[in-house]
Order: sequence, then C-alpha cells, then structure tokens
Amino acid sequence: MTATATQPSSDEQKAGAVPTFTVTLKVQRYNPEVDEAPHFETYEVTAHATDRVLDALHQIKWEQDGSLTFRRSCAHGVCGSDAMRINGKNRLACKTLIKDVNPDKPITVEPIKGLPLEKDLVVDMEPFFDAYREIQPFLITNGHEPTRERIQSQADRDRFDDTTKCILCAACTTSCPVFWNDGQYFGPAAIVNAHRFIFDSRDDGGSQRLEILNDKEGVWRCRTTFNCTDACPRGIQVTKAIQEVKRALLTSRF
Amino acid sequence: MAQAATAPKGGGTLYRGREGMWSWVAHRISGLLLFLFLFAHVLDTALVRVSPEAYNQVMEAYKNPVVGLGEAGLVAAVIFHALNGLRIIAVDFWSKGPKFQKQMFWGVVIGFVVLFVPFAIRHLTNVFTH
Amino acid sequence: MQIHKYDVVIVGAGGAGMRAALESSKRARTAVLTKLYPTRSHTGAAQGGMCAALANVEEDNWEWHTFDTVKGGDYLVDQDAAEIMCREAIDAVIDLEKMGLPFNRTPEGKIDQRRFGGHTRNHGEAAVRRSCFAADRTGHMILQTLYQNCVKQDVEFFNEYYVLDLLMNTGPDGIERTAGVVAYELATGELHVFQAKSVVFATGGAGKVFKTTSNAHTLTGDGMGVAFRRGLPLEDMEFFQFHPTGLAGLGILLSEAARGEGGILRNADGERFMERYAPTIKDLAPRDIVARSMANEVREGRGAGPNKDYVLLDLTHLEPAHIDAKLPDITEFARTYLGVEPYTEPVPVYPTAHYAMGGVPTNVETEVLRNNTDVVPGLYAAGEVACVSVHGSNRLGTNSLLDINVFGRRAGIAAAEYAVDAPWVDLPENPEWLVEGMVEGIRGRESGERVVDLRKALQETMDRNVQVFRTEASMKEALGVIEELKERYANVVVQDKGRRYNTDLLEAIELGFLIELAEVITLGALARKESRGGHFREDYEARDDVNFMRHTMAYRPPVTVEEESPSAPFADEVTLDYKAVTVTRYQPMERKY
Amino acid sequence: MTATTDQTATAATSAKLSPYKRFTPTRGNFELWSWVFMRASGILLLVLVFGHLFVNLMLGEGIHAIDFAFVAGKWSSPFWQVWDMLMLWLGMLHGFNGVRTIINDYTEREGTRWVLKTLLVVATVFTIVLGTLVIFTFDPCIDPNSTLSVCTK
Ligand SMILES: Cc1cc2nc3c(=O)[nH]c(=O)nc-3n(C[C@H](O)[C@H](O)[C@H](O)COP(=O)(O)OP(=O)(O)OC[C@H]3O[C@@H](n4cnc5c(N)ncnc54)[C@H](O)[C@@H]3O)c2cc1C
Ligand code: HEM
Ligand code: SF4
Ligand code: F3S
Ligand code: FES
Repeated sequence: MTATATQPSSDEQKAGAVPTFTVTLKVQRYNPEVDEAPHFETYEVTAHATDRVLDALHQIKWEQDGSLTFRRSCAHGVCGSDAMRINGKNRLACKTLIKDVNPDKPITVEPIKGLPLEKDLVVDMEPFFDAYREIQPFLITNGHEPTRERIQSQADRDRFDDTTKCILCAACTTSCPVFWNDGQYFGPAAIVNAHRFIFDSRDDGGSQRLEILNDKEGVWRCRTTFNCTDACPRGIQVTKAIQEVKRALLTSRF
Repeated sequence: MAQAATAPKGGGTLYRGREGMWSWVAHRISGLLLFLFLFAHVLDTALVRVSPEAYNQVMEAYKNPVVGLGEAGLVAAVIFHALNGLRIIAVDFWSKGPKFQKQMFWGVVIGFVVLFVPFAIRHLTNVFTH
Repeated sequence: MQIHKYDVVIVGAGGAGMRAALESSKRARTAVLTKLYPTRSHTGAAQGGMCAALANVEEDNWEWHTFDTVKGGDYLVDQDAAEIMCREAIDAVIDLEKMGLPFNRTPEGKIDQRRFGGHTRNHGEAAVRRSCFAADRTGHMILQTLYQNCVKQDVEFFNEYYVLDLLMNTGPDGIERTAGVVAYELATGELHVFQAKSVVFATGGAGKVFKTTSNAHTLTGDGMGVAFRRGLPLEDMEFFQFHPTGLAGLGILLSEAARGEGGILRNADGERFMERYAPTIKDLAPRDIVARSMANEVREGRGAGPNKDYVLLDLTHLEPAHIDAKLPDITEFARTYLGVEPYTEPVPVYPTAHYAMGGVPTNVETEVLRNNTDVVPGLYAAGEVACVSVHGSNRLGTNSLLDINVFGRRAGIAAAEYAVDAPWVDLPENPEWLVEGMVEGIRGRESGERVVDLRKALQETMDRNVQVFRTEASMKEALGVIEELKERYANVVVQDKGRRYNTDLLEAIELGFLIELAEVITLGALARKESRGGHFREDYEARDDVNFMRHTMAYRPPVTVEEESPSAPFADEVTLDYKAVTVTRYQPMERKY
Repeated sequence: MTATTDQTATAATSAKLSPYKRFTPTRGNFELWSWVFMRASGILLLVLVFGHLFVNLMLGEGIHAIDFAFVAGKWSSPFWQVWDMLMLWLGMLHGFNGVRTIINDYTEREGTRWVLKTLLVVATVFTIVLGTLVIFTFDPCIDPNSTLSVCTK
C-alpha cells in the first residue's frame, strides 16, 4: 500500500524538491488571564521554501506552544481570518511566504493595530463590523421589483467590480494611521463596501450612503496615506475608491 | 463591549508604511512647523509697528548661523509641503492620481532637490560669509 | 452557563445557514450561531458558478438539468429532490440577483452563463451554458450578498459560538422533539444553552478528515458529528469527491481549465502518464479517472518531489500570454503558495478531498430523518452537512452553490413555520452535561497525547487508504488506525487551560468529530462492494445496481448520561442500514460521456 | 467655528463606555468644505508663498537685505500689501484647519481637545488681527528722522 515510503532512492532531490531551513519568529503574546501587557516571545521552526507564515504559526501552536492563539480558516487568502502584522506590515498570514519576508532575520508577528486586543494575535472585530454595518452595505431599491433579473450593462457592472472583491479582513482599516488614533474613523473597509453599492447602477441608496460618509468621521478623515491600498490582500485600489467617493460627494454624481 | 475599552490595543513595533505613509508624516510635520513659524513670523514682523530700531534689532539678532540654518529648514519644509500638497491634490482630483502616487512622490523628492539645493547654497553662503 | 430562548436557531452561517436565516427571521425569532464570522465561511472559496437553466444565452430547461444531476450522481440521486432543486434553481438565481449579487452580464445586460463539466443540453447531446457566475468568485459574492441581506434584515448572529451538542426531549404531546443546542463561546469559554423550537443545521463539510483537501481548517464536520452522537443517522458518508488538481501538499484547488487549456500531467520521469490510462482523451478524461490515475502513479513510486508524493501539471509549453489570459488563478496560486513559476516550471498537484456528498439525511422539506421514514420534529439540515440527496455518489460542479440556496431557503421557511405552531419542549435536565464533560475532561487532563499527532495519523491513514483508491485491505488498515485513535483520544491533552479564546481546546474537540466521521466513512466504503461515482473499489471495479443501488445509513447508539468519560464520546459500534433511492423518471444507465 | 466638533455631554459619556461607537452623527458639509478649502488655499498659497520667498530671499542680497527699510519699501505698494494680507489670511486659515485636524487625530480626551482647540482659535484670531493691522496701519515714517525715500518725498 505504501510503496512511496519503502523506496528510498538516490534521485530524491529531483524536480520540485523543497529544501528546509530554520527561521525564528518573534510573536507578540498576550494572555488576558495572566499578562499585564503584551510581550514578545521567540520561537524557532523548521520551514520549507513553500511554507507560509500561517504554517509556521501552526507549527508553533501544534508542536511547541498550544496556547498560541490566532484566527484562520481557508488557508488560501479568501476568508479574511488571519490578517496580522508581519514584519511591521499588515498581511494575511496564509498568503505570505516565509521566504518572501526575509527569513534570515527573525520575523516579527503582531496583531493588527487599532482594535482592542483580546489574546495573542486575536483582536475584537466588532468595532470593525460595526463600521461596515453603518454604511448600509446592502442593495437599496425604489419602485417595485422586476419579475426577472434587473438588467445591467457590462460597463455598469465593471464600474464597481474592484470593490466587490473585499473579504472584510480588516488589513486596510487597521493599517490606517487615522484609524489607529481613536478608532472613530469609519475606516477604508467600510468605505470600500459603500463604494461597491454607491456605484452599482441597480442601487438607489447612493445619496443616503454618501450622507453617512459625509460625517466628520467619514471619508474626509482619510489623509491619503495609502497604507490601506498597500495592505489589501485582494489588490483592491482602496484609496482610489475612497477618492471616488469624495468626488461623488463634491459633485453629487455617481 | 464594555471590556473592550480597557483592553490594550497592541502597540508593538512601528508600522512599516511606504511612500504614501511617510510622505504624509512629513507633510504633517512640515505643516505644523509652518504654522508655528507663521505665528512667530507675524509677531516679529509686528515689531515694525513698534519702531524701526526694534525691528532691525530683531532682524540683526536673526543674522546668525543658528537661525540661518533654521531658516533653511523652514524653506525645506515649505518646499516639501507645497510640492507634496500638489501631489495630494493630484491624487484627489486626477483619476489616475492614486495609481501614480508613488511615482509622484519621487517626483516631489526630485522637485524638492531641484528647488532646495540652489537655494540652500545661496542662502547658506549668505549666512556664513557675512 | 447562560440560557437563551429563540423560536429558531440556525447553526452555521455559510450559504445555507444565511439563506435559511433570511427566510426564518422574517417569520419567527431567529438566532444564527456560527463558529466563524459569517463572511469567513467556506462558501466564499467557491469559484466556478451556480447552475440554473435560465436559458439566458442558449436554449435550456430544468429537466435537462435534472437529468445531468442524476447522471452525474451515478443514479444514486433521489430524483424527487433533484427535480425540486433544478426547478427552483431559476428562482434561486433571480432571488440572489434581486438581493444585489453582481453577476457577470451578457452584452444585453442579462445574467451571463458559461459551460461547466457534466452540464449538457437535451440529455447529454452537447455542453450547455448553464452556470451563472460572478467572475471567478461566485461563492464569495453569494456569501457576501447573503450576509449583506442579513445585515439589512437585522438577523441576530452569535459569532464564534461553537455548537457542540443537540438537545432533544419529549414534548407535551409525548413525541420526541428538538429542544435546542448547546454552544461554547470562544471569547469567554462560557457554555450557552439555546432553547429553540426548531434547529437548522448548516455547518458545511468535513474535508479535514483527509490530509489533502480544498476545505478550510474549520471544516471538521461538527454538525454531522453532533447529530450522529445523538443517535441520528448519517447517509452515504462513503461518497467523497476528490478533485484531481489540488496544489500538492496544500490541496488548494486549481480549476479544471488548466487541462482544458492544454496543461499536461506528468510523473517524476516526465512521462505523460495519462496516455496509458486514457489513450484517446488523455488529460481531459473525467475527474474520477484522472484522480485515480494520478494516485496510481504516486503509489507505484513514480511520483515527483522529495517524498515522491505528487505529480506535475506542466504548462511550460504554453505561451505566457496565453496562461495569463486564460489561467490567471492558477498562476497566482502556484506562485504565491508553491513559489513555482508556471511559465517555466511544472506545478506540483495531487487529488484533493473536495466535497462530502453524504451527511445528515433529510427529506425534501429539509426535515432530518431519524430512520428511513420518520423525521425528528423541529430538526432541519441544509447545505453540505445534509444529504437530501441531490448529489448521489458524485456532485456535479456548480450544484452545491445551488443546493445551499434552494435547500437553505426551504429549511428557513420550514423551520420558522414549524416554530409558529409547535409547542415549546422543556430542556432536558442538566442540558450541558455532555459538552461540559467534553470540555472539562480535555481541559482538566494534565498529560497525554498531543492533538496534532492524532490528527496527523488520522489524516494520513485516510489519505493513504480511503482516498481515490479503496480496497478491503486498505480500509481495514484505516479502521485499525481509527480504532487505535479512538482509544488514544481518551488521553488527548491540550496545553492551553485558559477560558478565553481557547482554540487549542476546540481543535481537540473538532478532532473528536473527525475521528468519529472517518470511521463512518470507512465503514460505509468497506460495506459498499462496488464502484460508483466518488467511491472506487479496486476490488470491485464495476457499479452494482442489483445490490448497491441504495443509500447507506449509518447509526450508533446515542451518548447517554451514564457515560463515564464524555470527553471521548465515541460509539463502541456503528451499524449500517440501507435506504431505497427515489427514482422518478430516469432509470439507471451506464454513465459515459 | 468648530460647529462639527462640538459634542454633547451625553455623547461624550457614551463614547467613554465604548471608544469605537461613533459620536452622534454629524450633518452638514463642514468637513467637505474644509477639505475643499485646504486644496484651494493650498494652490493659492503656493503662488503667494513662493512669490514672497523669491522676492525676499532670492532677489538682491537674500535674507541679509531684510530690514526695516526693506519692509517699508515693500508695503508702500498696495500690491504687496494685498499680497501679504492674502498670504496671511489664507496661510493662517489653512494652517488653522490643518492643526485642527491634527488635534482631532491625536487627542483622546474631550478636555484636552477643548483646551487645545481654544488655544488654536485664540492664536489664529490674534495673529490674523495683529498681522492685518500691521500691514494696513503700517507707517514707514514712524521715525520722524527717517531717511527712507517714501518719507522724504
Ligand atoms: C475550493 C472550493 C471550490 C468550490 N467551488 C464550487 C463551485 O464552483 N460551485 C459549487 O456549486 N460548489 C463549489 N464548492 C462547494 C461549495 O462551495 C460548498 O459545498 C458550499 O459552499 C457549502 O456551504 P454550506 O453553507 O453548507 O457550508 P459552509 O459555507 O462551509 O458554512 C459552514 C458554516 O457552519 C459554521 N459551523 C461549522 N461548524 C459549526 C459549529 N460546530 N458550531 C457553529 N457553527 C459551525 C461555520 O462557521 C460556517 O458558517 C466548492 C468548494 C470548495 C472547497
Ligand atoms: C505652500 C503651499 C501649500 C500647499 C500647496 C499646501 C497644501 C496642503 C494640502 C493639500 C493639505 C491637505 C492635506 C490633506 O488633507 O491630507 C495641507 C495640509 C496642511 N497644511 Fe498646507 N499647504 C501649503 C502651505 C501651508 C502653510 C503655509 C501652512 C502653515 C501655516 C500649512 C499648514 C498645513 C497643515 C498644518 C496641514 C495639515 C496636515 C495634516 O492634516 O496632515 N500649509 N496643505
Ligand atoms: S478592502 Fe482589502 S484589506 Fe480592506 S477589508 Fe477588504 S479585502 Fe481586506
Ligand atoms: S490608510 Fe487611511 S488615510 Fe486614507 S488612504 Fe487609506 S484610509
Ligand atoms: S486563513 Fe482565510 S484568509 Fe488566511
């Protein structure tokens, strides 16, 4: 049954062979039940060239310290569970190859910034989702429903394509210097999701959403620092979307 | 969540932003500097209402290398702030602005050098040769 | 412990759970309990599309769709259910569009449709464009749209609540009915009892039984496990779909389009091995044949890589521009995850466990069956956790997103309507004892076995012995390992003893469900001495309609209060029974394309 | 001045309970116009400030040439009077608005926010008033013995 295991051969190092190496991870730890404040702990793991930071964290959790806590699910960048700060930048741990973040030096892993810390790499996501819910992220229509689907031209569909990709991972919002200050700012993710509806030709709620984002904690707080755009794992042009919302507010055209 | 209010926010290391973030930091600092300077500058200029002597005295007092360097710094601040201000405006109103913000940042840096270096040479020779 | 009271409790907030919630919350007081934030459910990973005979781009009708579904499922499909699904598919898609889903559009602005494997016109004549899609993120858009509408309707969510037990009790009328569920709150470690008139299970799949899978880490079959432990049956668990091209070691899915565009599968020697298995159509043979051939190469020592455990998908002979235009996903996944540049290097691939055709048996009203005929009043299931059975022994691509929408909706309506009239059932005495026993039993243990060792052993034996190839010997080997793991599990230990966000503890509990389900899968597969759909027996290569044209129903005795150590509440024995397949219009035929 | 940043007492207390709950939503376009103003004034300032710097620092002998006589010479012309006044007003308002943003960003407690903003308003008003007065009430011949050309004429 297990022919693969019983046939060690000399040409094992052929196509696709993955070398291993040792990397050090400096992970911010915080256990609210015992710790006063967060602190760093260092771990060494053996990694393959194809391993992602998430694999290294799993290795620590499963083989060294089971109490290390972080969120994850899909492991390939589509669910948005594992945004964290890796070497000082927000990324998805499951989309970040270890070899791409300079494994010669210790890799620093911290929770995303600006949301209340719960434990280790886990933060309270509620404020983030609250902001999302505030912008009325759903189709608002007037008049009566058509019996079949609504008609939408390909050009109209493309208008908001970019912002439909959002997986609500919070990498953008928690990379934003304005959000870090007091957490009052709606944040780029909420604006991205408002954009997705404001520029949807089927939607009639554009002006009420714009009204919400005209709040003093709305789009005008954005200082175009572009951290959000750099951080977005889905490659969404976040700042561009924010600017489009600002311009829509100025011109009332959308 | 009431408990959230007391939970630490997880400070940790510096966020490693890129061109966008650092240009904003510089813009903010330069803007603040300019505001404070403008305040002081209006006060000292107001001395012209007091008497020519008082004004000339202060101006004379300014004519030393320390203040001279400070003045160079101010001009640096104003040049950067102004050029980057244009970059921000381009990001705001030009539809391709966000796409080219990094290139524009380097444009600001080049523009800064082009404007500031000749000024600095002339200004600092004035400051140090008199 | 806290007690909550709702008319309807929905367990799971993937596509099925949220679709149900949208219906139920309109009609009755509803709570949705989910172990993940709703938008992180695995429905979001689906790319391909959702089929419905809209006929927007070419002639089509729901009967053809039904036929394809039945044939695709190798005739083990319950045809009444398939008819309902394919008929309601059209409204399901239109409903999603009305909710705001941004489908791709035809030049006339209608919902665009594309071809997908196994979907044909007029009973197999030619491929038909039936799959409605939103770029390559249809599942993502479905999940987002449903969540958006839940926000609109103010649906009440309990996020990061793990449901670990189902409560049933005798109602005032002497009938045993659903009484509620017990959940573990991740943030605090507190137990919550939700008393409810009806409960809908929508907890998704169980791919983590296998090592190589396209499923999320969190797809551990909790819903199936919970129901099973309470003595309810599981249907057709031996049918698991393996998709041929998952990224090796990771299982991340690479779409079939890679081979459609000219990709070639090669072994370690660079040989195009599909020439040997399917001389005429080679790499474009049906999924199950390709998956089997790949596994065979590896088994016979011709696998590539340091452990010789995968084969290679070679795209290097294609023009980079062509790859970019047609296969952007693949190039991105291969680069990001394997660091492989598909222009110049072949991509390591291996079949990946993809979809559980089986699950908690229900009728077409989504009511959960306690045996071949009777339902549990107040208990419903929909989505991948359930088995209606519209997928039979092999699910057609795009039919799952359809399943979750059609049967999710039905479950929401049925559960709410039941709750409106049904009596309240008292909670059983000490309702949390089982969960408390599991949790505290594991937390309290000071030394013993590590979760990771057990999980590895389980997943490795399942991949080696119960994957694409199955024989009596291999499955017996697996059963031996599973038996041993059940014992070792009683000693499982976690390092994290805390209450807040104790994911260490929950991984241990999830492992319990995985072991339980692995046994059911293997026992069902061992007893099914034929090959059909996703189930291939090397020792019985043919389909056997005389003996096996029937659904497997697995049972175990329910866990009881007398149990000494509820921290490992496995059954001593699992018994198998069978249920007839509902055939309405399509008699079994040989399945060839 | 700062209509949009005034919070009612109740909003402030509820904000303490949950730091992420937004204060009472604001209506009106204050932030919008202040954003537009920053851009518009920025462009104008660009011209004004660079013109000012060029004339004062680059022409002639540079900074060393600046003395009472220089200023007196300049302000005898209404053109430079208006120029400098515009620069003063726009610069101060632009700076005021910028610093207001900075204060909003970095102060967490209502009290500090209030104190800083009061200081800011006072400083801005004071500077603008003083500067304007100086420009327009400036008397080049304040010294009766002045030998400046404007005075001897
Ligand atoms: C990579 C990939 C691609 C796919 N592509 C397609 C495709 O193109 N077309 C198609 O039709 N199908 C596709 N499928 C299949 C389809 O996506 C899934 O079968 C379907 O989305 C399952 O939906 P669900 O609602 O049943 O479960 P899920 O979306 O998995 O949701 C499960 C929910 O249950 C919750 N849950 C689980 N356990 C518990 C517990 N113990 N307590 C509380 N909550 C719990 C989770 O939090 C989650 O919210 C694909 C699958 C994969 C993996
Ligand atoms: C010379 C031409 C100038 C231009 C083109 C300019 C442009 C700008 C722009 C566009 C902004 C808005 C930035 C944003 O919203 O993110 C800004 C902010 C600011 N400016 Fe200027 N400005 C100029 C001069 C000045 C002067 C003279 C001062 C000082 C009095 C000043 C002080 C500020 C301050 C404090 C900010 C706020 C910075 C922040 O919020 O980060 N600026 N400037
Ligand atoms: S915009 Fe990008 S970074 Fe922000 S939440 Fe969405 S996917 Fe994440
Ligand atoms: S990081 Fe913040 S400041 Fe604006 S450009 Fe992005 S929201
Ligand atoms: S685990 Fe899903 S995005 Fe990383």
